[in-house]
Amino acid sequence: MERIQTHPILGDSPKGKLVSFTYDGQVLQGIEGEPISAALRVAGVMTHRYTKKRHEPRGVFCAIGRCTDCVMVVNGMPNIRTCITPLEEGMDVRTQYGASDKREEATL
Amino acid sequence: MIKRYDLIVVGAGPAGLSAAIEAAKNGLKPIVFDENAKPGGQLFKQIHKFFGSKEHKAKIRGFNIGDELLREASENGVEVVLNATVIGLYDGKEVTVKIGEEILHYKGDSVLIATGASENMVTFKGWTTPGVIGAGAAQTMMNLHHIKPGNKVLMLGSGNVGLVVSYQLMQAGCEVVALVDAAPRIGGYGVHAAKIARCGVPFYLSHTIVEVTGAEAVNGVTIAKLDENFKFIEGTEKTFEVDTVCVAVGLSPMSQLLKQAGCEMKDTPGGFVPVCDDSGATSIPGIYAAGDVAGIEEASSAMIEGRMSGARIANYLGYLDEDALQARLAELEQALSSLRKGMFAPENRGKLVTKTEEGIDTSMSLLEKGYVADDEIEKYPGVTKGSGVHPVIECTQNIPCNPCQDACPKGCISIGSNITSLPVVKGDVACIGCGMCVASCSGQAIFLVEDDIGDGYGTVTLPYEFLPLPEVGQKGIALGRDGKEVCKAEVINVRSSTAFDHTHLLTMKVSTDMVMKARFFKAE
Amino acid sequence: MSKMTADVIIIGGGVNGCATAYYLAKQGITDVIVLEANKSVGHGGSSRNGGGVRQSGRDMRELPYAMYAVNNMWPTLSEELGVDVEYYQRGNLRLGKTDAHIAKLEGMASKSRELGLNMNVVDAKTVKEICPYLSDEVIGASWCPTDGHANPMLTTLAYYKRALEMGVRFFTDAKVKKLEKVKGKLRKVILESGEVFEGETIIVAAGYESRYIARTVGVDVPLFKYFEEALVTEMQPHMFDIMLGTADADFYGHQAQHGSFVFGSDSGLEDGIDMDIDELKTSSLTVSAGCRAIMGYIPLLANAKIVRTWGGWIDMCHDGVPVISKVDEVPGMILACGFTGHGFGTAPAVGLMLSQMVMGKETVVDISALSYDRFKSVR
Amino acid sequence: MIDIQEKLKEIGPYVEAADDDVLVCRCEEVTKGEIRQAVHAGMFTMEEIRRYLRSGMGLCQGQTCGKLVKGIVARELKVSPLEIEPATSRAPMRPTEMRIMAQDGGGANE
Repeated sequence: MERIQTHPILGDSPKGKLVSFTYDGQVLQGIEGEPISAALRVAGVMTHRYTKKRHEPRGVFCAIGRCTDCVMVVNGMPNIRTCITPLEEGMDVRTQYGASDKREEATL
Repeated sequence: MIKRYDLIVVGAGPAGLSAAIEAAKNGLKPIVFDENAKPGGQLFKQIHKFFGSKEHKAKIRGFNIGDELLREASENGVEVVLNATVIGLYDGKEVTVKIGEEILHYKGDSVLIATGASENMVTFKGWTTPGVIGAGAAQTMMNLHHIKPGNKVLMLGSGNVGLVVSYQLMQAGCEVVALVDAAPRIGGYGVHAAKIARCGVPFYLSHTIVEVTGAEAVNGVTIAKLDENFKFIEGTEKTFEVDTVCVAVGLSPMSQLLKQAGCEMKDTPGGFVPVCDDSGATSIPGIYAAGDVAGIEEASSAMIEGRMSGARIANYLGYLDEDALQARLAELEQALSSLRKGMFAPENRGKLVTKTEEGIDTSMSLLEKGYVADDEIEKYPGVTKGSGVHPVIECTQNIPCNPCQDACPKGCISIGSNITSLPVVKGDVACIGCGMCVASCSGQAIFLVEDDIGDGYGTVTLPYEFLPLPEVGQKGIALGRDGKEVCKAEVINVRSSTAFDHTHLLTMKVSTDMVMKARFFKAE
Repeated sequence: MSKMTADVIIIGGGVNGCATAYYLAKQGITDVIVLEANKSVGHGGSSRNGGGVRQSGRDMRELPYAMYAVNNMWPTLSEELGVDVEYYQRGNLRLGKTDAHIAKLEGMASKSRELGLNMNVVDAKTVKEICPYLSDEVIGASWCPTDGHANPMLTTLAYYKRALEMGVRFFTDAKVKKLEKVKGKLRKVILESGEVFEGETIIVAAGYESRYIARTVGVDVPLFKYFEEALVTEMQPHMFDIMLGTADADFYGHQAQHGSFVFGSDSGLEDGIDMDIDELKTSSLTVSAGCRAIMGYIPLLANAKIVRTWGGWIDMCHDGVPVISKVDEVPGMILACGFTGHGFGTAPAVGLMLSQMVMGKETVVDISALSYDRFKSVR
Repeated sequence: MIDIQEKLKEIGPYVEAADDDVLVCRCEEVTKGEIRQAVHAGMFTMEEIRRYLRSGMGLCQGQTCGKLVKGIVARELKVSPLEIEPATSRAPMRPTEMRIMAQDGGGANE
């Protein structure tokens, strides 16, 4: 999905500082301080994790930190709610499988 | 030492901030905690103009009301702590708050819970697929984080949230392919529905989602019609190619803290709420609740409820005497009760109101399709004919709102003392075509019409809040209330003004016989 | 409504009550009624404990039946009940950080060994081999390889479900007000709501509230109530299956099959709690104290997030072991209470033995030391 | 007082439904069918359902599914959802890291 450059009511979207981060090892860019999930959506990433039991994909659902469906492994820590965690330069963001970034975890 | 305050407010939304302001004005020292990085609660996602009257901040956009509240809070010395998550409410009115990397303990002589609401959900096949989101999520993405939630969206839910967010999605540049609701009638304000319908969004009432498809992300959605028992009728399936499905099926109070604290609770059709009096006092002395957490309503009501709780708390702690409290409560009560009047009053929830207060039949087309039919519109007192330019007010439901009556410098428009009355256009006063009424209408239901400008043409001036803004001379198609093509149209004037607050007045030239049908402009 | 008389009435739908009902039914006695005061079965300690299935550290009066349960019942329980009760028999480490801790653990281990339990004190290196995730500050631990843990909520509900299927009648929201004798024999159970149940044998297995109930027929058990709290983390990658405790008793717990960690802990201020038995409010201090204790032994859990905390009342018995006994002067009455916070792991054995007592059979293990009349003045 | 056996008879046996496979609790991946079957196994309260199936016990603590589960249980028991008591609310209201939870100064701020 794309960023809204100019909005009829809100005007020009604020220009933030671009930072780089990795998503499953791939270098992406986002705006510093925006939720990790926003940067991912702009990059077209919809699936944040695969569930433990049914191995189904999940992504952003509530976008306000309530439903916890958008959790990923961030800087090595699992279960990070990407919709409310601000993006920082150099962040290591990984798809979560079950409770870890190891694909096997979701198939145990 | 545990930090102690006169008043601890949990939630810096409209209710919490209003309560803290009212308390601070009476001399209390309140502290407000909010888990978000920005205060204002949902106000900052609400980019539409509010309904009500001046005292309810009508015709001001939600986020601007939020800014006003923040200013007022800071002027009155309210301490607002952000990124501060209250994780527990314990005996002795103690809260534990996660701030940064630690947990702090605070005690309040009073505690006000104003944590708002969370979205309800419905299940359907595929509802966990990435791309199915809450309407609140869509609002958060587009209005706070400035990203499009999706390109093609189907909205489930025709309450005010579903309607308002659908419109916002279009403002953000997304295509809304359909608005679907299992109920047989639209739940939200007719004016909200009408402004989507005239853009061409189809409404599917008595329909719901059968299935969302897509292995890794949404790629389609199938809906079907429901019978009286809410079972799918075979053969009525319709499939849409979408990348996003947005769910707006109501809100539930986030009352967990009150429950944890042991406040007496009651389960209601509107959610699990604390048992409390009119000013939000719960069963535990010193613990109060205001806003959506005490029962779902609009932000305008939440602000008044917050003020009432703030005054009540000031009295509880001896800052405000009983007489002064009663006087203040009476004043606020009046403001609140006017918001709870009309067709959407709490007692009318779920009911079909068949006639307006004026005795005019309710438009079933509006309730079932999202627009008033062409042959119904002239029944309403705001829809008049006249020579020369004149307002046509397509306001057909009794809702608490009256900015239009103050907007007209000539006094053309009258609502009277009953805030829910339908606006009446006075025939004997000359309209100067200034358009203030058009921009003032939160429901975007006012148009300026001039039947005859010569050569068989007339003009229609309509409120326009999309980008790109059409230019003078641009040719296109006029759409009717139902969003279908009516005739050719040409933009002959575009007016923008600070006073209009981002609502542009677009005047299009259409053939005279279409001036009462053409209600939207679509560029070619 | 079904009839309100039964061969056996069990007061208390906790794990012991449900297990007793199940074992009675299994032996053919299905005319059984279970009365649960709360709307939910297992509302009390049965669903609030840390899930330990432990023999180590037990009093010699209860160790034999704790071992009986571990040797003969727990390993096949899931299969028997048709519900996975998540039983893991991977051992229990009780951790020590000081010489005094180790001395305490030595004492416990040697006593247990005398009764035939395999329990030893192991050094830091062995501890690390058993569980590599522990802090370097741990200098040793007691190790009982046959201990384990199970899911207390599932175990309780599994007994309930099976007993229901076998015809046992359960009444919830059925709070007992008093008992009444008829012609010298215990017969009636009268609810707060006024309903009257009648039974040949009446088992009181109602946690601390057993005391209030037994008193109505002149029997008093020296119990006191003690509030303890527990916490659970979000799902974590799998780390270990053992049960953990400490010599200092500052926390205990395990990683559940689900991946979450369940720990019990305290703030040290529990003795001062002034709260009604019907209330289950946690303190604002305990969870933080618990986290400090846990991280002191398992530093790797620092980033694990707590999702929920809860508390429950423990029916502490004056001498630390339960009362499981018939009451001579009130014929027809059996008491099963005062489990002192460690009744979950023994519930299968206790349920079985209570069923045997009802049927007039000899219990699988001699429990005469747990008689209700053992309390004597000491001066 | 609730007579569980009587109530089980009243509600009749569990009958499979077409949408039994739909997830209700997103966090713990509990389906509608599992919830319906649990009711017929005697789990009548939100507390029992939670403990038996883990619905509402995951990361979000039932914030998304609480009302949905209540509705399913009520329908199965043939009562109004208002008669089903919601599950308990417990601190912390948001998942909180142990290392942060540990930093409370023992309750003595400053």
